[in-house]
Amino acid sequence: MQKANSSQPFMPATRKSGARLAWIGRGFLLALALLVLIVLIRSFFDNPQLFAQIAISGLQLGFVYALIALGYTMVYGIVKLINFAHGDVFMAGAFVSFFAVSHFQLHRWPAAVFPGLPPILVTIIGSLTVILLSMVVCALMAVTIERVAYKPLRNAPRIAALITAIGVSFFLEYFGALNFVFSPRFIPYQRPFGVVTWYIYDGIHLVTEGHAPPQGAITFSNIAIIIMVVSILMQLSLQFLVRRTRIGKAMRATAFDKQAAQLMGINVDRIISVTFAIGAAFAGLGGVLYAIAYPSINTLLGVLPGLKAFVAAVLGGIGSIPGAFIGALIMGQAESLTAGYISTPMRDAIAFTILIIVLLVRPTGIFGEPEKEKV
Amino acid sequence: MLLEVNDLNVFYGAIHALQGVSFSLEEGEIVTLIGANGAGKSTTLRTISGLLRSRSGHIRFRGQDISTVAAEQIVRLGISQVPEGRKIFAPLTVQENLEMGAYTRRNPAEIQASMQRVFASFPRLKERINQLGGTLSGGEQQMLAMGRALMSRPKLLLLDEPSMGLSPILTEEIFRIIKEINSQGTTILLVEQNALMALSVAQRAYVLETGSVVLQGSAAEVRDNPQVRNAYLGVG
Amino acid sequence: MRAFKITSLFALAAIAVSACASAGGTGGDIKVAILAPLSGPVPTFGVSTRDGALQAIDEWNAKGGINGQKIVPIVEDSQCTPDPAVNAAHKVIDQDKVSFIIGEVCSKASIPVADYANSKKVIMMSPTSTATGVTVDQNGKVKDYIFRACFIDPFQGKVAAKFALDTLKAKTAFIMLDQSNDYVKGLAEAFEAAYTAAGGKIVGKENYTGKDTDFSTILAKVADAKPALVYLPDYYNVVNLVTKQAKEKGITAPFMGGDGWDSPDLDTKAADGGYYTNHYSPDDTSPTVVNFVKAYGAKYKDDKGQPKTPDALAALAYDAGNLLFTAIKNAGSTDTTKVKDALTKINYAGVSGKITYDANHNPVKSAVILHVTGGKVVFDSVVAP
Amino acid sequence: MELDPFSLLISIVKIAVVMAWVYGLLRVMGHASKWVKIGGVIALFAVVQIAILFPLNSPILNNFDTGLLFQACTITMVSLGLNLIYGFNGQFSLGQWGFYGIGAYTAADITYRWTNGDAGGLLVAGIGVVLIGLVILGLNRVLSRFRGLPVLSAFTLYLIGVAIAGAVAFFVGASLSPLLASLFGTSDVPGILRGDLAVQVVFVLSVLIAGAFAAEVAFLFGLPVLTLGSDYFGIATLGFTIVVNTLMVNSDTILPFPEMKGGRGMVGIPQVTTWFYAFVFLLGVVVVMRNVMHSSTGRAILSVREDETASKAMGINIANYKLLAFVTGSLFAGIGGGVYAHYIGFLSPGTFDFILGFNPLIIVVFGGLGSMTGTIVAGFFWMFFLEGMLRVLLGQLGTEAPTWRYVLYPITLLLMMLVRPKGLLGSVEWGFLKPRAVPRRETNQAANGLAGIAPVVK
Amino acid sequence: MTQTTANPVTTSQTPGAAQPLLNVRKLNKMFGGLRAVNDFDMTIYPGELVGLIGPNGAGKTTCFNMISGLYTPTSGEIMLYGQNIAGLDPYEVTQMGVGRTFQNIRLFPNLSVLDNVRIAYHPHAGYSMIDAILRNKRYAAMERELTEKAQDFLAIFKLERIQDELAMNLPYGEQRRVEIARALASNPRLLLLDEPAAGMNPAEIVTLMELIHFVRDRFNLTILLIEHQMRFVMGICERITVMDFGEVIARGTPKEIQANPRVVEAYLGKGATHAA
Repeated sequence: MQKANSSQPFMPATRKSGARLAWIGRGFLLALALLVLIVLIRSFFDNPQLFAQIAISGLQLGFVYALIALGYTMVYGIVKLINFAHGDVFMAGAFVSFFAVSHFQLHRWPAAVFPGLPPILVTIIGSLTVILLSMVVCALMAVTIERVAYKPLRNAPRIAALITAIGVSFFLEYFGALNFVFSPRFIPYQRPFGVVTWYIYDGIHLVTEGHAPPQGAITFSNIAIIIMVVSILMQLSLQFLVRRTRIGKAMRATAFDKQAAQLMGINVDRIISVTFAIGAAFAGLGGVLYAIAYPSINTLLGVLPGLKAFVAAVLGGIGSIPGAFIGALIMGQAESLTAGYISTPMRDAIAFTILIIVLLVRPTGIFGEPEKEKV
Repeated sequence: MLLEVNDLNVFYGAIHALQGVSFSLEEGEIVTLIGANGAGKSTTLRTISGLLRSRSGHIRFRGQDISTVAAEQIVRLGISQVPEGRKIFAPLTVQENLEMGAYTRRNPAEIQASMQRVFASFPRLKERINQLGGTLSGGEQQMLAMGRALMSRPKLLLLDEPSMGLSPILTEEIFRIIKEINSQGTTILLVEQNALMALSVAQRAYVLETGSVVLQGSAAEVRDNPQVRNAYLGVG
Repeated sequence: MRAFKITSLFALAAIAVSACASAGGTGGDIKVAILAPLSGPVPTFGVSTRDGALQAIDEWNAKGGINGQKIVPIVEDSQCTPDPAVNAAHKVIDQDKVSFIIGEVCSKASIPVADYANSKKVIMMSPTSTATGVTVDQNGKVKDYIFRACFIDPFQGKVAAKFALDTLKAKTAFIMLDQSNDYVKGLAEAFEAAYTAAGGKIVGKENYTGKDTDFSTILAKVADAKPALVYLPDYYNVVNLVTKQAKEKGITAPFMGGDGWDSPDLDTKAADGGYYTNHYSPDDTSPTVVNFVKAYGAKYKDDKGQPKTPDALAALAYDAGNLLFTAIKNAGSTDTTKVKDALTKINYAGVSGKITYDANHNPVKSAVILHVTGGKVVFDSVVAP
Repeated sequence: MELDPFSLLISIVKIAVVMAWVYGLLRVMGHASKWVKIGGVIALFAVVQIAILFPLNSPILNNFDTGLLFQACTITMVSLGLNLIYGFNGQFSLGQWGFYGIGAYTAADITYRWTNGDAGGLLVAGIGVVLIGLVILGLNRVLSRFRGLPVLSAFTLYLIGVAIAGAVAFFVGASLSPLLASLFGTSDVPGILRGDLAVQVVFVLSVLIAGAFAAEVAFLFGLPVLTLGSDYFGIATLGFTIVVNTLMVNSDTILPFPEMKGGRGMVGIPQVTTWFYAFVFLLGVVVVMRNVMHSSTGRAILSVREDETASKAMGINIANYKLLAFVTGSLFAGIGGGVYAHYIGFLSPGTFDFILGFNPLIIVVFGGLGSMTGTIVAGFFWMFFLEGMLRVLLGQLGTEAPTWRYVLYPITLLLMMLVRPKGLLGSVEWGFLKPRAVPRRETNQAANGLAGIAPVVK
Repeated sequence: MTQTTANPVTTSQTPGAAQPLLNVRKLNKMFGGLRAVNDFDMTIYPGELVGLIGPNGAGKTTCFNMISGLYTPTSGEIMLYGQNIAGLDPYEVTQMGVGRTFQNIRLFPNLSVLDNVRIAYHPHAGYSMIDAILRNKRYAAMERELTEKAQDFLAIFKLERIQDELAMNLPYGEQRRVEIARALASNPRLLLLDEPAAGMNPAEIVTLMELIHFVRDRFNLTILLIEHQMRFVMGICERITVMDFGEVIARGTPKEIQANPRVVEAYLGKGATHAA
């Protein structure tokens, strides 16, 4: 047998240490960050009122993304699946509330049942009913999707479930667009409650139609406040659920190690279904609020917010609930500020560039656990 | 007969991992399975606890065939497994880990009582009750894994390599606790690399080799078998 | 496994049959393809276009067809995207051997389809593709077999600018545009040119993309610039969102747009006070329009079972069909060279006005200005070319 | 209207014939004799060509079918590239569509300018691609002298180098191009450079340049991003596709390419591709990919997918091989894009939307990860099923039916994945693509000498 | 770009002289706050067969990972032929002549046995990707040579009959042998074997011992191995280092180690003393 051992081994001694050159990369990133900072500071001093206005709209967008991102991050945390159909569940939430409001007047039911009820209570109870209905329908839908399209593939390669997720997404979009389902139209959305806007200028005043707020006023609306409050509440209650309740702990246990969870007597399938249901309920809630804020709906409505929310979840560190939340707020601001100071058509590009740069600095997102290599 | 395994055949894809394994446990016993890596010891435990499905053969637990019962149901029937590598839920605290062990039980007062019993056996766990499972040392993790398994009040405890990665002193400690648990009425099926240690606590032993039982007998008989001494007790 | 696969294929076909089978006669003589974006980003345009064209076909067939020949429609999904649209064109031209196409709707899909149809001497009548490049190639040469039923962007933009300055007396305007959309960009450019030439001042211009839903940033800038008029020549879905958000922000300047506003789904409350230029008004009392609106409503119902009001897309598709069929009738033949000559000489009174063709195969016809007020769209005035 | 059973049959037969043709192609290419190989390929090509040019009023293969063949060839090229990246090297990429778009726009711009009498596009792009390539190779040599160089620093240095090379190329190309102007003639009196042959040559060059350019972009992008873990890499590459798409939409405003007309779409690209070119380029891609995969380099690429740690321990620089697979896969995508751009003479950013970018992924998974045959078969099947069969059949079912196309398509996808989660062909290869079997050595020693196991105790 | 060219740099050292082949000095590794390896020292001379033993979690595999470049040491030096290889990339370490196997077998599961071994030859393949694309003479010749070499190794390990099987379909013992064959094919001077006898029965272990002796002599190898099977370690190793809790607690010949009370207590256990 011929022997190759005679050849001299490769000697890397001539190679210098490249660690000293780390400043080049860091400097590059720093320069980028500085540039962004300068632009932002300049814009702020240029017109602080406009800056605040833009930041508020970014906040509103960010909180909607947060609601969707929570579902993405939960599902990913537990089954490691990028659930591309999540955005379409979000769309379904908007449509369910649309039908409830426009066709069945569900938001008016307290007035019909209890005629004496004060209008404000009617609105609150009615709207809550609509929202709850959307959440329940979305949850059921997500559980069905999970059973039909994902569960049979749990032991198959991960990519198979990803492809079915894409399939489910297409199906929901185009099945929904059939004439006897939702129809392909852009449908003006009838809100269960009216939107009221205020402006801040020497105190807080109501905006009345036909009267422009004075120059330099900052406007905000009740829907923005509702979105922010609901989003924070949901985030907190999810934290409570996951941290404190039996099922939440079981979810964390299942996410960490399915087999060990089974050994504890945890029905992993049920936990996964519950996770899908909760995530979808949040998406449904997000869908209703989104439709109220941006009241024109069609069956492709979920594609972009779904994608952005997913990016937000990745940015924050997928699998992490606070991460999804923070990531969503960053995405909202990035989009809004790009639209305000660079160019609206570039906002997707900027949002994704930010994502890529963040990932290069923190490869598993802001709150992500570093990946461990087992040898 | 608490557990009866009869002609068990298990496959990993094309690999015939268990080739007609049969053995049994009486109530109150400690029985050990010994054998080399890949002989099928862990596979046997995983099949009993329902993580793997057998292609043929029976597993009877208190007379009931459990070979097709789902893993989470088997826990409810009274079989609890301490998996190889401990499989602690790293992001959960010690207390939460123990609560997960009692997932099949509903009564908070009883769970609390069980937890106190576990703390009595493993005082170290009580000290670290709010620490994350992943931050415990190897020995503490093993204790947590055992405590967690006990939280479901099992009739039968399956222990997979409890001494793995532990110092001799800790190993001795763990084995002392194994005996103690057993003396409180829990039957134990022990898989252990440290054959000497295992044979010192067990009443009976089975030797597995490439997926089949090649020797069985009382612990003393097995320990004195020259071939076993040669192969597994190393120093001989 | 293999058997299962084949079975499932057949099962799919069976689903398709049971779900979609609709009665209808075969064996007609003139095949006409309708290329419409039934899926993709703007499926609603596809549906309106298809329905409008089918309406025309049904009416002709009810009258006994053209010169005794029945018209058989072949509907294809073009997805408002070039490749599928070209695939659809290949299919109808080469497989189904049609000589006449009604469609495509989106300019970016119409341009490559037009190139192909022209090379095959197939007459293509686009109802709503407003980009100049549809009927004229990039060297300025007219594509002989390509026609359209709508007026083109420069005309509409001019009309809007004139109306804004002369009637509304709005001296400052803010333009919002989807710069990825040929139609919107074309209108905005035409408006800007005519408006500044006539002495108006553009105080701001902001881009967005058709996928956007959140316009608050741009509207913040609008509020900051305080224009007398906001020109928003986009489709109704965007208009709904923008005007609603603008109202909520207390923006008082009226919005103005183009025929894209025209839709039963336009949120008249949000767009209240706005104006738009259009091809026709369903409120028009001329018998052609009344008959069309009535017949269309009888045939198509919305999701509440109410008669649908045809939007401009449906009206133009209807006109496109009628233009084509009249030309075939005038030519007395389905030979496309004869039909194309007949089309250039046509003088047809359609729902969207009297139509004749100029040298570039663009219709010469009047525009209407509609006013959104009190929850209704009201006919304001007609602007002749 | 009702479904015509005859045309259902025709559609199925058509798919079957195409599949058989692909199978035959791979078989003859795999034949041992060189003459059978070349003759067979030419014969199979000729069969199609005759069917297209059949001297009857209605050819067997009409433009609709050849269009499908063409698109099947281009999508297969792109998918093969993705299979190299994902199926063979294990890097889950959604960026393939972006490179496809880069290739398409690059090639289109070159030929567009050329046919409009401007050689600048070809010169700048050509010189640029070569210079950037040289800079990358040169810097690679220099930087490999440093060990443990942080990837971001390397990236920054490459970026600077590439920017300089690009600027030089622009300067040189733009100043050389007027020299050729007289050879173009005017649009009325075309000179020799406007001749058909010249345009064909420029087209082929433009496709190669487009591929190389896509590969160079892939190098720059992949260098830092390939260090990310699997799903994070997937998302970053999805981001790449979206950034590229956004740039296309803004090509006339933010980028200085008014002729691309942003979101409105680029018109007037010379329509010089026929299915012949698509077929030839596909053959080239298949041959190159097969030759790479059946070599030591290919095995190194595979080992990265199988087990990165073990691969490192076998002396394989896995960062390099990830980059190699990514760059090569993107090269294929760029070539596919370049060919595609000259088909309908029109490019629009809508074609390169990220949603459509799932198509190659679907094809690759559908065919079977790590199977070149699977990708080719799935690519042709996908095109002839979705754009061919479904379109034809639904078209017959009435005016409402075409809306069902995108409802039936995902259902098919779902069923297929549920039935065959590992794809149509798993990792099976046919004919030409099958690795040549290594003759087994027979020894006269007792088989499994080491494994002669006697149980310890009985 | 494709691969770092394996420039053979001539060195003045001649293996076999008093110069140690591997000299590890004050090697430390921290994981988070945990000290996995503490001031590990070891010297191996060319041609030696050295064992590294200790309880699970003692830090043996961590040392292997540092020597083979998979982990970067927190501090310390790993001198191979007088060159510090600490912190080099694993592929460079391998190309310098350190081959290894893994505790929990890491074959390339979906590839054939032959391909598993051929991959190890990749750094010495002798042809480039361009040659492969062009399918030129160089490719043909080198590929044939490489395949033959791989088959030679398979023959040594009696694996030639299963060269076309996928690695994942092999039984445990064969997987072990393929892994060793693959490590040898990477052309090492120093071979690191991480529990090579794990999962083998006594009869197989005897054969393995013979085989390891054989390959050491045949290929002029120096071998460092981790093993739990005492019979194996004691029977084959010339010197043994014992680790516990990240530290070296004993060194010496097998006899010395067996007699060392600290080793017996820490590793073999009290059970061992009264059993033996």
